[in-house]
Amino acid sequence: MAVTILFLGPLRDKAGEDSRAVAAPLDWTGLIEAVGSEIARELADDRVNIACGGKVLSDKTTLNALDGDEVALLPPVSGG
Amino acid sequence: MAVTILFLGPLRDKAGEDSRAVAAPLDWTGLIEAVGSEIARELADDRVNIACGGKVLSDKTTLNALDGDEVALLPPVSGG
Amino acid sequence: MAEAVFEDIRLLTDLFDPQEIIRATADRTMTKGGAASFTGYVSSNDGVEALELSHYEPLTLTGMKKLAIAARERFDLKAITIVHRVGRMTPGDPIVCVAAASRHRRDAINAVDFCMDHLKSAAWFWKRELKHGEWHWIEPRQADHEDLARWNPE
Amino acid sequence: MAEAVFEDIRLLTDLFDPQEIIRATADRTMTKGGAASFTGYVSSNDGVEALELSHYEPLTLTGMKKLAIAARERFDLKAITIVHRVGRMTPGDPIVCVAAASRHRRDAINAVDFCMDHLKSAAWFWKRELKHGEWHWIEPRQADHEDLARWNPE
Repeated sequence: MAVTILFLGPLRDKAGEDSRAVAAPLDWTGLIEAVGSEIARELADDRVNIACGGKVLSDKTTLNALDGDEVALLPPVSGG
Repeated sequence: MAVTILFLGPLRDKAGEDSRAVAAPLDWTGLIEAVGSEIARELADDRVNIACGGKVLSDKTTLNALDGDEVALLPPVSGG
Repeated sequence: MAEAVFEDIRLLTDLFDPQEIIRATADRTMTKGGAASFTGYVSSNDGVEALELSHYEPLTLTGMKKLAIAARERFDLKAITIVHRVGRMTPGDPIVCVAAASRHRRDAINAVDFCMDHLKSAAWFWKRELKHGEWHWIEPRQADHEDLARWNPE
Repeated sequence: MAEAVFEDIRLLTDLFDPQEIIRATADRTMTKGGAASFTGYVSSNDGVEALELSHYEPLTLTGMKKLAIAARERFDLKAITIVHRVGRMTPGDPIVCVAAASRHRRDAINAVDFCMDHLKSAAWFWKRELKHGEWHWIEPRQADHEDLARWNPE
């Protein structure tokens, strides 16, 4: 098994795919390398959150995804 | 014709009738005399208003009801 | 803008359906935004068997219409509805329904809140409850004045 | 007290009737008080042809349930309902309906206001609009943060 990275909302368009499977384990540095430079720039934005295993991380740089985990990249929600 | 005094809400029970016809014209002193001492005591309460000809008087002591006018005695409205 | 606002102000002596009123208020908006509502029901607390609401007709509907105008001036509304029962009701019956539609959520919610707080000073209603076979007038309460004071911070 | 509260928290992929939801919320109260509601509709402003709402399922419903609990802790409620559409909608469709019932009018209205302000931080929704055949993501807006700040005056 592996770690599944999920691209949500507008990030899906930027990634060009819904999800990507990468090797486990996955930490913050590994994530940045795995997603490519455009998504990496988005992740640097404080308003972009990360959920791992269904929980939003209070500090996304502490990411430590294990085999089978889903890592969701959550851009800021839409207004209105 | 005459002036009709209307007893509304709880004042209806205290007056024992819905309305009473009295001779026109009717001013504040005349009203006090016409309604009896129990209702007169109620009228002294600032929260009891008077409408004449469908308009609430900002100063009820300026009452000047003419022939055909309806004088409504308005106790404070119920809470809740 | 004011002329495009849908307004429905009514005093009813018979049972009404709040859902029809809320739906009609929301439907009358040309481009949808949101609709807020509040419906008050006759309580069965403390063994209330019936509620009777009396009013002074020459003032009541006029007062409610003025209140709707005040709400339209204060908030950006597309529709405002104020419906009030009078006469005798039983527990569970709706007494009052205020609904407001607006492009802006806050305006719709605040207009409902504003109208509910002002209803008692805009219209003249007296209520009495039937408990154990006896009618009791419901007293005024201080909180009503505090409700009004919320809208005039000065 | 908390166990007697009726709670209905749902994510729906199909069209729903806000009136049924408001009615059910009001009906579940044992002794009637009042029911407040807000329903948001898909706007047809600026030539919007469709709206698509995506979400992250493991967080959304959990977030909505936590929000209902927060509302119950903060206000004296007898019923709280939060229903949200996801997927593709057309102008005029209801997107969200929040309804609250309470013995106290202010609690019912404030609970609706509170839930609407907190929905966006409790659940994760991303919206895009179809205009002239092209999809456009709707940006976040500053006012949402101000809406939240209303509930924490310190």
